[in-house]
Amino acid sequence: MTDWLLIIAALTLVSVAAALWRVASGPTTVDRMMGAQLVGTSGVAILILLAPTSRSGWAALDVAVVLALLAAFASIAFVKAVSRDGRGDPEEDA
Amino acid sequence: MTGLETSTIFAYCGAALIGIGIYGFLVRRHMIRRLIAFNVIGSGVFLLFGATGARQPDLGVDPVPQALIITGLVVALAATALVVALTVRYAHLTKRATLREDLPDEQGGS
Amino acid sequence: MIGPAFDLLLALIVIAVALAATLGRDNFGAVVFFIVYGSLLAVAWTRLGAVDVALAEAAIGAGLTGLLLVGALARLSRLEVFSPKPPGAGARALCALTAASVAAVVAYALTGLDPDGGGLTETVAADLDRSGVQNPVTAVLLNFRGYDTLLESIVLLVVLVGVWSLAQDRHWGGAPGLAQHARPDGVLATFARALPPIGLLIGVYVVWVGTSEPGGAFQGATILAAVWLLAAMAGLTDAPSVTRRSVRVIVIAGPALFLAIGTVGALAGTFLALPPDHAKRLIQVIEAGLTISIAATLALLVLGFPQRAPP
Amino acid sequence: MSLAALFTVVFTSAGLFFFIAGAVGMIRFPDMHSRLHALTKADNLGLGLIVIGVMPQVDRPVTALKLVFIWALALVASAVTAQLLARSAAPPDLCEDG
Repeated sequence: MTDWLLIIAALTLVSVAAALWRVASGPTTVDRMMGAQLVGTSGVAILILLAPTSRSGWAALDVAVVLALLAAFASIAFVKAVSRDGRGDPEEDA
Repeated sequence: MTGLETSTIFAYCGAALIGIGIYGFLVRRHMIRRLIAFNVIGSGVFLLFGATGARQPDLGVDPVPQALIITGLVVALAATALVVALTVRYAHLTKRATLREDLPDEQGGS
Repeated sequence: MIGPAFDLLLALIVIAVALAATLGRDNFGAVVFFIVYGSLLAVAWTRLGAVDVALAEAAIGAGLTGLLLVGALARLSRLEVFSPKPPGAGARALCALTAASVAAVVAYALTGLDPDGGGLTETVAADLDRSGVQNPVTAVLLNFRGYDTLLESIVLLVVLVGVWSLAQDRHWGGAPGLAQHARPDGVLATFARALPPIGLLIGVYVVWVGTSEPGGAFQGATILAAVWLLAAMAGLTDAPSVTRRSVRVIVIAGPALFLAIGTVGALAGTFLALPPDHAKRLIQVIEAGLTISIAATLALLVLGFPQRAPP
Repeated sequence: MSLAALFTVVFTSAGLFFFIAGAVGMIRFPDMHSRLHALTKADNLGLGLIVIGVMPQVDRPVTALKLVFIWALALVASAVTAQLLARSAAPPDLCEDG
């Protein structure tokens, strides 16, 4: 079972790497910003798959909790910074 | 360290990251880019340090390097915040995010 | 066999992402790749079994650093800063050669390491009973090497003074950063109202389990700082003026408490030595104080120097 | 193979399928809003399936609760990101209350 979970985790990692091509090529800044959300979700998935195989046991799950909690923060900082006056939010601008 | 173990792989990965960070630090002129490169060097050192402390797989990572790395991560964040503040203030004053020494001659550098 | 294959793949992707973050042409893309890099390193630390470090890396690399750099780059591009061309091919080749030789020397040094070097793991394990906690990393941070942690908390204070010193005279006494606002019934404001209780719970949990399982004051404080910054970004709360006494007391309280307990230890024998019978209680008190101070300091550091005139 | 192991194999494979689908969408879709859709929907379904798949392997019930909690957090984070990023990139006349 450990091997199986590692294989799935490795393949998820490959799919992340492929999707990172979009972060590198853009073209828009929002396309690039998606990279943060991408590793947020996929990183959590990989950590969940690694937790049962980890030498430190299920404690690794706490890392996934932290990553999931903070996944949206960089995107929020981004949308605030690119809003009309640099400190608003996109819904006000609409 | 040789062989194909988790600790060996990440120790060499740390060595490569140090090299990449040094190259970026030397070549990049935008201060934020240089800051990122500096942080890559730092995390390469941390990874190397942590991985060499995990040479005996059954013992896990040595807690002393782990504690020092956690301290180092927080200090690196503080240093990053200081550089960001300096860069923003510098850009306010000069409209540049590049140090004067890094400017080519025709653009007013020394 | 699958384990090393996964590690090798992860290491290669980490290196590729680091290359993209340092060499990519687009500045904004570089910042995003650096956030990606932080998250992937958290996975690498988990694979190594260093969950304490993985927690710190996830909270700092994927959380606070992202907030800091995205905000900074946006501010700089708003100022329309001028960016120069990269150096010529000759200079770049020389830099590449320098960087590659440093990496090669470090890698060569690794080949000479004793493969069975155990380090201090057993030394720490032998004294763990007298440290008051079961997590060896917390034992090192707050008991065996308390000096480091005390000095680190003071370094954070010094950096805060440094950042604040950059304020213009007319802004001194104002609140740090810019006044934020958002649509009160919007997605962002709703998220920023719903998340802080959960974030507070997770932050306190990470500090609390730190005595027996991976976690601790630094990781918990980083989470708390990030969650407070979310509320500030949504305009739900605002940073207090940098001259307010309560701000000063909060950022100093943790290090002061640590120093006070250390001094009591000095009177009883050794500076910063915790008596084994009371070690657990004392570590919990120090961690609680440090968590509050570090969380406040980190949040203030990310906000930056005062940019508003005092009201 | 035990029933629990079979369950894990089936659900984690299904989860992986959606992660790959999300990555393909990220790369192939023609415009930014479709790509955002691929990222924030497919990946979350994939994560949910992986959470369900890992569930039989847990050591104690509270770990299973933690897994569900992580998924809920990731769902909320994705939903918020999708909304805000899409809004910040949308032309003003497309927003219904614009």
